[in-house]
Amino acid sequence: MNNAKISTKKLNLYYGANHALKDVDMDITANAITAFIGPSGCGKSTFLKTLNRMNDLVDGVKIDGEVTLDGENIYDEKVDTTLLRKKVGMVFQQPNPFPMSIYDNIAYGPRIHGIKSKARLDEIVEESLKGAAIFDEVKDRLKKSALGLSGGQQQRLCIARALAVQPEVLLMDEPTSALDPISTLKIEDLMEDLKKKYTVVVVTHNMQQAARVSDETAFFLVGEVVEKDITSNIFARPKDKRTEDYITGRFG
Amino acid sequence: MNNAKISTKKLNLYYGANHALKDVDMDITANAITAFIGPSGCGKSTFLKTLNRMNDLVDGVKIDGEVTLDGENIYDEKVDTTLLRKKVGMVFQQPNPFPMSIYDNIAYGPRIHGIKSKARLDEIVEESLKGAAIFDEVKDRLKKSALGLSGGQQQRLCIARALAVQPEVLLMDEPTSALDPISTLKIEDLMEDLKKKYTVVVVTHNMQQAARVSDETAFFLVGEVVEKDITSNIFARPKDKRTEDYITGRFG
Amino acid sequence: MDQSILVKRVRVSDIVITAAIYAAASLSILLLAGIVCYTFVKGISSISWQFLTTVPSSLKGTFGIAGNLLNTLYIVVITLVIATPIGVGSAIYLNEYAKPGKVVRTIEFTTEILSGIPSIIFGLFGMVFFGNTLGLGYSIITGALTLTLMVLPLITRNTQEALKTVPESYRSGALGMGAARWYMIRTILLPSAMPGIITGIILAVGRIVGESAALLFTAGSGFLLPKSGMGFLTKILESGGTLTIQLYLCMSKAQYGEAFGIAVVLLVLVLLINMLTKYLSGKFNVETRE
Amino acid sequence: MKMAFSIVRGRHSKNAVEKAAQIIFTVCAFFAVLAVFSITLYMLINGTPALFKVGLKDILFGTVWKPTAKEPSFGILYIILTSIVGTAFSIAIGVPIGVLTAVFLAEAAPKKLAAVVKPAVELLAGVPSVIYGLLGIMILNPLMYRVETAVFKGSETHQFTGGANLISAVIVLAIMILPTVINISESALRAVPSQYKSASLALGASKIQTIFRVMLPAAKSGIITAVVLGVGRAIGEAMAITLVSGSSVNFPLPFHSVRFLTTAIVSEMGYASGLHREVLFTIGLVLFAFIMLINTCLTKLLKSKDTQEKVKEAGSRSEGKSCGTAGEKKNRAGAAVQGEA
Amino acid sequence: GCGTTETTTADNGAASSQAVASETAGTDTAAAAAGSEAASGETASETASEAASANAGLSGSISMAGSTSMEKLSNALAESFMAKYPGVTVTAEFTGSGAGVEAVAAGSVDIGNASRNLTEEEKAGGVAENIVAIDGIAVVTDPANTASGLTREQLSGIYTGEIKNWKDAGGADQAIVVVGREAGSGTRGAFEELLEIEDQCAYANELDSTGAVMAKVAATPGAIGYVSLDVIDDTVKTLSIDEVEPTVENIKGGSYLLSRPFVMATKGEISEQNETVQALFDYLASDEGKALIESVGLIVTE
Ligand SMILES: Nc1ncnc2c1ncn2[C@@H]1O[C@H](COP(=O)(O)OP(=O)(O)OP(=O)(O)O)[C@@H](O)[C@H]1O
Ligand SMILES: Nc1ncnc2c1ncn2[C@@H]1O[C@H](COP(=O)(O)OP(=O)(O)OP(=O)(O)O)[C@@H](O)[C@H]1O
Ligand SMILES: [Mg+2]
Ligand SMILES: [Mg+2]
Ligand SMILES: O=P([O-])([O-])[O-]
Repeated sequence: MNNAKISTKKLNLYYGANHALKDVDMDITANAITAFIGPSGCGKSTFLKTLNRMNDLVDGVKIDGEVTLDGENIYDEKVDTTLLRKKVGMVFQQPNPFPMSIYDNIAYGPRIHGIKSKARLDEIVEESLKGAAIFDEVKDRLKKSALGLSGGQQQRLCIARALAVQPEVLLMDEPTSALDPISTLKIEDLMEDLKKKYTVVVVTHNMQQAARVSDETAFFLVGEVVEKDITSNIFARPKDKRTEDYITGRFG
Repeated sequence: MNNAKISTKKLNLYYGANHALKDVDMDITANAITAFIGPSGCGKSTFLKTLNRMNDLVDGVKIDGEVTLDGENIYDEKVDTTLLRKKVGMVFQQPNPFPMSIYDNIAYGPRIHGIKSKARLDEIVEESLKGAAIFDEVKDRLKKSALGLSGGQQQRLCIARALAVQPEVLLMDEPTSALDPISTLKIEDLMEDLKKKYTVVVVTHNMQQAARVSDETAFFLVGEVVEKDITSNIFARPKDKRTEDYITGRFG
Repeated sequence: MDQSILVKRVRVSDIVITAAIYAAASLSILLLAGIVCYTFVKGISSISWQFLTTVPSSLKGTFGIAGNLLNTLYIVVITLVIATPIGVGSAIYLNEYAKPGKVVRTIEFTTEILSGIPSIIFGLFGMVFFGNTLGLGYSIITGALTLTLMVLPLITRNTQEALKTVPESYRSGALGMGAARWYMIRTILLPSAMPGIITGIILAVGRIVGESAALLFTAGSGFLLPKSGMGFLTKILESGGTLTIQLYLCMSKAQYGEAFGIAVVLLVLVLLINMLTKYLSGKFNVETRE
Repeated sequence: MKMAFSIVRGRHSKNAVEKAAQIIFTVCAFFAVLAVFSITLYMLINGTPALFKVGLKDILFGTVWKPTAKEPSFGILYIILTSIVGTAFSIAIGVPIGVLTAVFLAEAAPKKLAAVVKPAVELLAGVPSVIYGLLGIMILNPLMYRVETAVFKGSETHQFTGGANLISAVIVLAIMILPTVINISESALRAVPSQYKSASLALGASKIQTIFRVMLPAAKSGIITAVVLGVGRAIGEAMAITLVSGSSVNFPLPFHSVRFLTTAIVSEMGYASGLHREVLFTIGLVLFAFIMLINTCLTKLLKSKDTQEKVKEAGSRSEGKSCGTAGEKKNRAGAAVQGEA
Repeated sequence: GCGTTETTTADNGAASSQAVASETAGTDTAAAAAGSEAASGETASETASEAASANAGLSGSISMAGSTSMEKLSNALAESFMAKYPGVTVTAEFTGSGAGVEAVAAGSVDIGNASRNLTEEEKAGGVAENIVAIDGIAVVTDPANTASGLTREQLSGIYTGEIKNWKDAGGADQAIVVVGREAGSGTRGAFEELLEIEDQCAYANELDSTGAVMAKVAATPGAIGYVSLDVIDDTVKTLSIDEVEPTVENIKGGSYLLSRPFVMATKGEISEQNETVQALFDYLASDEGKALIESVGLIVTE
């Protein structure tokens, strides 16, 4: 795979004694959507978080191996994690808006990265909210607290917030698990759009979703990547028995 | 509908000035699974919470109209909400285990309701955990904190906790939105089991799930119940144009 | 792409603020450590068995703080026994029972006022009200009652803050299972909030032990030990100076050796109290969390 | 299917316990109101008579304090100014240092260092303020005297104070409030849900940006508490600074020996009688009024911003997995059901 | 002002001249104090064992409150009195002269200590002024000061702010730090009254106890202060006034200017008090009591 945006080699991660990722080798293709599937607790979120070094924040985490972004090792000592995380944006499993207004939530990232012009910020806020299919619902209360939104609205707000810094890679940890089908569809459409410019990685429990939106799919099991392939292959002709069993609902 | 376990008449609910439920009339059939579907923010959770008076806890809520359980008005002044909530159990959208051991989480409800015998509690804990398809995963660490479980495990724990008080009605607010397909299937199977003895109400965003598990489905839109019918009718021959549009993904 | 992640961007404001943080922290840590060390160096030589176990004698010209130690203990215990339930109860009412509105705002406002009242005012009030009006005179009980008013907001506030950090989902979870409110508070909220409550109590003990202005005019400066078993009971009606009062008196008489000696004892005392409460709250955490 | 119990039938013993609990807590809550009410009442009863006997203007705006002279004069303007200036400066020094130290402990310090420093700070929060006064006399005053002799060398007009001056008092107060400010701010910072931090970092914010733009605003309520308590402690402190400040009534200039409202009461209450004693109660009343004013202003000022954003309470409530829903109207955290909207 | 001054001086004079009658040996105050301290210790224990049977009957408690300068006397008195009468508890609070008199007037304590004469108002309230001892006021400087004595005019000049430098008062070129007591202090009242500089003093430090003045003066080069004679030690240097040294003899002889009475006020005359309180005053008037007063560095009256 020549156009791998992100590659990992022999990536191992330990939470103290808990060996949560085992020798993960993976190439994540640029300008494509990669889906991670697998049963609960298998390490999908953990792997996702190693890609923008969010695991650095967890105490007692030990990481071995290499992760490269555009050929640069992101675990290099010289890495500017700020820049890394601007390039590799993230949407979390639980919606986590800041305790500030909707507007300020979206403008937070751009402001951090030095945008001060009110007009430019207004524009970014509107674009991002539209991108996350929530603009119409909140346009009249941009100055109100984001904590007043429903769970689904909050999650879409968080997606908008991640888009506002215009990342190159977008990591999404079950971004639609709190959304209704309509919003979900919009987000899925959005992902399609995004992959034209960006690289998207999405963790999902919804096999249909993985099949629908992703170009490639990786199947995780107890910290290992059992199989990674083009999505249609994974669902139509899985190479590994365990993948097949999981997809057909035979275990979990 | 003669065997309505719960009925509401002209139920209106206001969060301050926000009219969140409008003239809701609904009969919820005993020993059946009723699903609520509808776009984000349409009042599904709100309606669910009026059924066991969890909305009492929200400031500035005003409720009009009648809700009866077995013919008794649950908003009557004389109602013992403790008993009401024992009978009408609830599983929340976000997993919310208590900061105590797994065992104590499950035993919490039975203890409230006066069960003290260690043997009896052990039995209930095991049964409930098995019922929620999580026993095998946690049986070796019943005395460990429930907060150490993964999201999916936590949600199944919460379901087990709700089952432990042997409710008559079980309200579930998107109980599987944080679960992987395997666990989801188990929970769905479990619902099937439960409806033999209990009345189950489930809010879901997953139309397939509603179609799969429920006997009846109600479609909510901006605080109103647009349509409620036997599930197969709703999905096959919706009477209302809006229902049809929603189900076929034409709006949201 | 355009920027390599391997080149760290320099953000001047970050560097400046980080420097400020480190400077401030080193300054306060050095200051505080310096205070402790200086006090120990100056005071440790005054401490002897006699210093700890006798009362001052002007005939023999000896000095000891046994009476003050006992008085301090009395006042701490009596004050906490009264103030803790009231403070925690008040916080529970404000956070868990009261509907927001005028009443809550009034109570929170007055609690704030109470926490801001200078100890000298408590001293004046205690002297006039408990001492004169209630006729308790200069006595340990007058001091303890006065201090109760003083530490009450500390306990209320800390408990309230602790209760606020307990996630709402715990409440709805428990209430949704049919738990009554007080049962829910007892089994879920209080254990979760216990570290915060204990913090409040630590701060309260600290304030009581360190208080001087409010005690000078209320509990007085007696330094005698009770003469008999009954004396331990009647002692609460007699005047009794805490260690801090004695420290102040020594200091204003320029008996610096004794003053630093008492200061060392006070530091050790506060340290012990802190360690004890840490241990207790740790135990609580283990019981409820694991 | 009707089960054995009707929901209407309550269990009485349990209800009684619940009722009792609620009543007891309500009573507890009103205790503070009662206390403040009676303190206010007593201060008014004891403090107002002198105001009228001496004259409001003569007391509050007079600059001559000669309570025992043949024609006594009870002007406390300088004393009031000293309290204002002294408190303001000690807060201006102590609060930033304290909050930054709290940031250090909560966010920047290595775990092990924090584990040593935190208990030390807690220890110092409990250290009697008199000890700070003791150290002020032993260390600060001689130091200040040296500065004073250097600055005013050859001055004919300056009254030499031997180092007991406003600066010394301000420094003692600033150091004294440090532990309180550090402790409370640190706890407030730690209570900020970690999800805010991860969200901010994931957007590419640096650690410092995260702290100053998300964590500190979310911890605002705790930090206000810290400042209010700090102000209270500084303006209310008496014993620590009586000896350090020189305690003469003078206009509050850095090298003047000054007297605070509190030290005025402490140093003379024991000796005063008659009108003098009543005036000391009036000083108490003024002090009391000050505290009321400062408390009200500080909290009003800082809270009013909050209300607009409706942020703080919901923020401090939600934790870890759950996310807040504050609703449309101002929704007191007290009863908002979260984690499910 | 004049009237009061005369009365006070007259009182003092009378007290001093009476005090001369009782014989006290020793020129050095400290030595005398140490000596008689030991003596009274013996006496107390002897008396306690001798009269144990006679005293066993007396029980109850006595509460005192008031002047801080009388602390040394009160504590010594309480301790030896309790040793003699084991059934009695004597407690003492040191809140200041005014508070002491107020407390005794209100009936909340048995004895109010004041380091000054009672005011006419206080006496009118039915409080009896029982002078138990005479105390001298010494003028002190830091030990390094080169001035050895001051004239009365120089002293007044320093305290009123006319003289700001030691070079104008027979010392080196050094700024004077004027230390004094707070308004209402018995010591300050007596000091200003005797020098006739009431209401004219410009203090750089107004400290609220004798000990604090001692400490400040000892630690501050160029400082001057005034304190009770009984607390003098070698951390400070005492100055002569008009070339008279502040010694017990000079005070008794009336040649030293600065002295004042210690009062133990009661509500009503001593004879109207309960027997425990009467016993205390009897004890003070006894030889044993006089020895005690001298042992703490004070001058016995009558
Ligand atoms: N902060 C942490 N500290 C210790 N262990 C952790 C931590 N986070 C996760 N784990 C453990 O690591 C394993 C992988 O967790 P992870 O959250 O990556 O699973 P997941 O695949 O995302 O599951 P889910 O689908 O439930 O979100 C689990 O066993 C989990 O218990
Ligand atoms: N505690 C509350 N206070 C004020 N308004 C609220 C509160 N909870 C919900 N609302 C409002 O009531 C409406 C209905 O909310 P509800 O949570 O019932 O929707 P929902 O259908 O469950 O949505 P979702 O699918 O996103 O969970 C929304 O507009 C929401 O903003
Ligand atoms: Mg996950
Ligand atoms: Mg909902
Ligand atoms: O303490 P005095 O009243 O004696 O100055």
